[in-house]
Amino acid sequence: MKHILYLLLSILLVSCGTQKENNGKLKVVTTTTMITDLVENIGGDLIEVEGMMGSGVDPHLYKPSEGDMTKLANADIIFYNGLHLEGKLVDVFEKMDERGKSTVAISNALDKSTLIGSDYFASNYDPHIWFDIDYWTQMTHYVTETLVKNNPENKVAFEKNRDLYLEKISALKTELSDKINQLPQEKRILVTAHDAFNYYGRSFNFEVVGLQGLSTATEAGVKDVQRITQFIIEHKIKAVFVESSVPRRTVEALQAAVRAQNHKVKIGGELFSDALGSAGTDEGTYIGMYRHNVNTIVNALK
Amino acid sequence: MGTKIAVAVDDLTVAYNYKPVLWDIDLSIPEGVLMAIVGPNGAGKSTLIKSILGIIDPIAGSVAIYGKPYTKQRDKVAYVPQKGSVDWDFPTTALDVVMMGTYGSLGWIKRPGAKEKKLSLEALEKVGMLAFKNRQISQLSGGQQQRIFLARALVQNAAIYFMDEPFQGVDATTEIAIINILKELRKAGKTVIVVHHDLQTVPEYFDWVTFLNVKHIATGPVKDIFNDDNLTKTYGINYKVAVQQ
Amino acid sequence: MRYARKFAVLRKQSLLGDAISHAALPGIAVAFLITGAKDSNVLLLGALVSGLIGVFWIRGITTKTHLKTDTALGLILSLFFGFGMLLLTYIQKQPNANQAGLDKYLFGQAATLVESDVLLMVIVTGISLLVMLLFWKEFKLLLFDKNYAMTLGFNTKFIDGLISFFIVLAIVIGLQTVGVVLMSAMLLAPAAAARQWTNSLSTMVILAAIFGAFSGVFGTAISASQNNLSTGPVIVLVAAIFVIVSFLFSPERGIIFKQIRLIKNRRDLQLKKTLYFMYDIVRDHDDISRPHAIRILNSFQGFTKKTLSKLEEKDWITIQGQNWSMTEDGFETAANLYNNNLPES
Amino acid sequence: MSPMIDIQLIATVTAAACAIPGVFLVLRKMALISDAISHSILPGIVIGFFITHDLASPWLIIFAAFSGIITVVLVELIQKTGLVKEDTAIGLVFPALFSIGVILIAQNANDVHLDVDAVLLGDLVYAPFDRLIIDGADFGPKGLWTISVILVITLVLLLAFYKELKISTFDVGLSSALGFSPVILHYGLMSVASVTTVAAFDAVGAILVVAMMITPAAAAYLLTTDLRKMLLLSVLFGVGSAIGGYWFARWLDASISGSITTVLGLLFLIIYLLHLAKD
Repeated sequence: MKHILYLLLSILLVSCGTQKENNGKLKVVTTTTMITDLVENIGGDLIEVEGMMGSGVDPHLYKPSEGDMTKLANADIIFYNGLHLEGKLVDVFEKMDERGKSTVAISNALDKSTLIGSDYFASNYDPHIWFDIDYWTQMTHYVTETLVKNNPENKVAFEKNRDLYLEKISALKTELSDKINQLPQEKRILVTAHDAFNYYGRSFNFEVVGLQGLSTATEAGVKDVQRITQFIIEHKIKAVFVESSVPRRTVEALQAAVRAQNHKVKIGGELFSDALGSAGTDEGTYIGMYRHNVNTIVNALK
Repeated sequence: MGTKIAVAVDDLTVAYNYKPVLWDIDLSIPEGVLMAIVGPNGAGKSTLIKSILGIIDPIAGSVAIYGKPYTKQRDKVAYVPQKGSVDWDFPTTALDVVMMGTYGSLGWIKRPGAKEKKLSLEALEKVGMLAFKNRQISQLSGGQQQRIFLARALVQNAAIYFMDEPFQGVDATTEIAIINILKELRKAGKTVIVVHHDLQTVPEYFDWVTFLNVKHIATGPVKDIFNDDNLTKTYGINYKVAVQQ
Repeated sequence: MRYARKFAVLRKQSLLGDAISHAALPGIAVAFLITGAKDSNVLLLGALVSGLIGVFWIRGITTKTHLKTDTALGLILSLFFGFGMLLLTYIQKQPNANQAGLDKYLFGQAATLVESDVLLMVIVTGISLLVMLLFWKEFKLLLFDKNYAMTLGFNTKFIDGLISFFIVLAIVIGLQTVGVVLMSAMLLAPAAAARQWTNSLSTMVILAAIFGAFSGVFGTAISASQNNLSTGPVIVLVAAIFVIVSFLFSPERGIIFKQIRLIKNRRDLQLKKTLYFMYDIVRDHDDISRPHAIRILNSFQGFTKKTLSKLEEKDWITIQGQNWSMTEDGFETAANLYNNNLPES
Repeated sequence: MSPMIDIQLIATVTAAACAIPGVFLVLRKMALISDAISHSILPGIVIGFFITHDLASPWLIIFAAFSGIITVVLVELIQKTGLVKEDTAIGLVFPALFSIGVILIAQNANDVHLDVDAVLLGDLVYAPFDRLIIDGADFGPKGLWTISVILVITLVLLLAFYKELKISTFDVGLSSALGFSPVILHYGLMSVASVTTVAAFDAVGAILVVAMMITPAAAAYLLTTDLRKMLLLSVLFGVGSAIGGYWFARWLDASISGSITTVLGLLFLIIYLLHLAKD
């Protein structure tokens, strides 16, 4: 019986060798929607970009599908966020890199000492780096350099795309700064469900308060709810925000607690934290997503 | 009847939860008897056997099998547990269960071979179950299951057999078959100790009896001690009801 | 709702909560696939339906095959969840940003309970309490002896289905309000603790409800005392302490009292051994209070001066110089020493 | 070797390594222990992280395995008191351990992405990319090696102690009367099961491990009345579903773990319905 099994196995396993199609274009695989957007902007039609995660996917809890294996195996370059954003995948990429496969953590572009680190565990950083537009600029440069290194014949085109994109980004920054400047300093308080907006807060002088920690395993405590409720009342905060990837009820509970003390706070809208909006919409791009977040925040807190 | 003492129980005391189940039992069983242990429900009959076999730890006292502790004499002892103590849905056949009786003499790691299989088949034949050797054990009737257990004990080829209510839930044919085998065992010089419920059949089946009700009441030849006095001491004044049951 | 949960424990399906929390996933996924929106009521309905399918399949496996309950629970738990995961990877590929957090969406946290949750819980508790009171006798019978219930002409399928429905409803609402882990723990721990203190079903249900409520109150209070103390897990740990305390200190079944009783029994045994020995001597005489010399006891193992004075303390014997004599009380006790199991066991 | 073959090999070997202890877990009414372990490893991981400060450290997995064994020991201790039933003991232990883990994170590491998913739960898709490199030479996926070593150990133990495992599972009383300590065998089996569980979590993820332990054994249990055949059949079912599930996933472009589990589920459903029809 065992022999038949082996025979069957070997037939099954080998009969379908991978066929690698090659049209000469550089194959790039990206993890999160933000990175996909960035790489597509720079690479344009010159490279083939495949994003692993779709819109609305929490990179931390991503469940890969069979096709991802082929994507990873056939990729020439893999761009990922790093800083443990993609959970276990980050380990995999680091090991692939040791073996000479070109995997690039875009967070490597940044000076680690400027990152927001953990209070207790110094070598662990907040991975939501895309909310800092200056970081995004640095990472744009880094991605371009990497692409150029791997595909020097398209150097000129890549750099042209980069310059175009950087222009858009700096325009975005100016636009958003203007928008945010409508908010007086004392109103710049962002209350959300989990700690994803620290870089955003640092960039635009917001105080950021999250009900829950970074880990998806933790839960809030009663004291945390009370503390933040008190905080909202004291600072007369007008609105709190829901995140697309965190259950709405967490924030609704906060709202109810405030209401119980005869104060009012509204839910200011839904922010995109770990992923962009639906593909094809404005919010499906980094720029659109950022604009949406800022507009939502400013309009609600004004 | 031999003069040697097969099982000696000294000052044995066992407590489940908070209630003592056996109190201060002193008991010697001579070699070569076919003995019933009788007593009311909760008298500690099964517990006595289990603590002799080291399945239950006593809080005081000691047990000797032919003068040595049980752990040194495992090969001299066979045990037939109560039918309900195992899961009969277990995926195994009658023959396989009987073969388990040979495991003790094999020790760790060694697997049963042709010799063990032959012994087991013989035992199955003796209990009249050879035709069922490849039957899954859940497909056997209660009586047949009990015979399988008996065959398993026979395979152990021990000097002393302990049986926990072998007649419980079996049909009349099986009961007679079992008691005939037990009588054969006694003829062969083995000691057979049976937890027994049915007082009426004691004089017919057994030649030796132990009365037990938490405390040891009496042990001796059935013809000498199976009398109203001991029955009253064991079962209380209503023992006649117990006899008629 | 807590009442409904207690039945889960009695039916040897104490891990049903965990199983249902996993089995709900495909229902949530399908509900999302159909509506394309994260409306919690629709998702709840999906969870309820797939939870019910899971429970009925568990019931089918345990009654119609020889597989045991734990196997059935494990099967449903892993197979349903795995299928749910398959659906999730399918959803992941859809360009719909709404899907974010779908697999966690239904799972609440104890700290974020809101009024409407409490209201929902009260309503469901009220209904299940009402149903339980109506069918109390049937429930009890069914739990104790299903076949007997059938012979009495009760529609066991209906009662069974009713219990299952309320268990699933309670679990799904529990999931939505307090989360998986607290749910699993609260299904079990209070009942396991209550079981140690009583043998009666109704007392146990009431006691379990009290333990559950206390765990909730204490847990919330502790969690409110300090930052970053997750409410749900704290409640779980408080309930765990209830269990540990019950295991250790319950007077009937508790481990410590069992040990104490064991030691006491051992001591008692020595004492009673001596008493019984005396009784044997005294029995042959007409006058039980006739004095005997202490020295005749010396050959007896376990006899000490201390046991003698203990016996005197209990008024079982009196000592005069080098003699002892048995009292009426002592005689009585000795005579009944070994019959005491009859009425109790 | 292509990643496709790697994945199928890992899935196959894991299926076999899980099916063997799974058979005994099902027979001993301890089927839920693997699910309990999937929750109760959290405090182990958290403490491992507090010591190493590194989310990728292999120590986290070792601590996880350790808390798996603690789970088993605690469950056994509670069962031994005789105060509650087997599965209740499991249900009391894992929420408590998990809660300790959650509170530890909330108290000390709220600003770190620390959870079971990120640290321990692998996925078959990733498995071929984590390779064993010695002196620059590629010896294939690391997960394949780990789980193969476990499979070999399991097989050796099974062959050596088959009769002891059988007797102590079937008849505890006789087993101890014959001198085969049921306690030693129980802890031996449970240790193998929990180490296999944790190692397999790393390679293929939690839910697939639970499914691979229980489903093949349960399906085989409905078909055969012979322990040896039950072991063989469940290995066969596990391996078959692993390969079938892979191709199903390829066809759907879906989660491999999810689709192997689904194939296992369909297999069980068919056998269950056949069983019902037979009666």
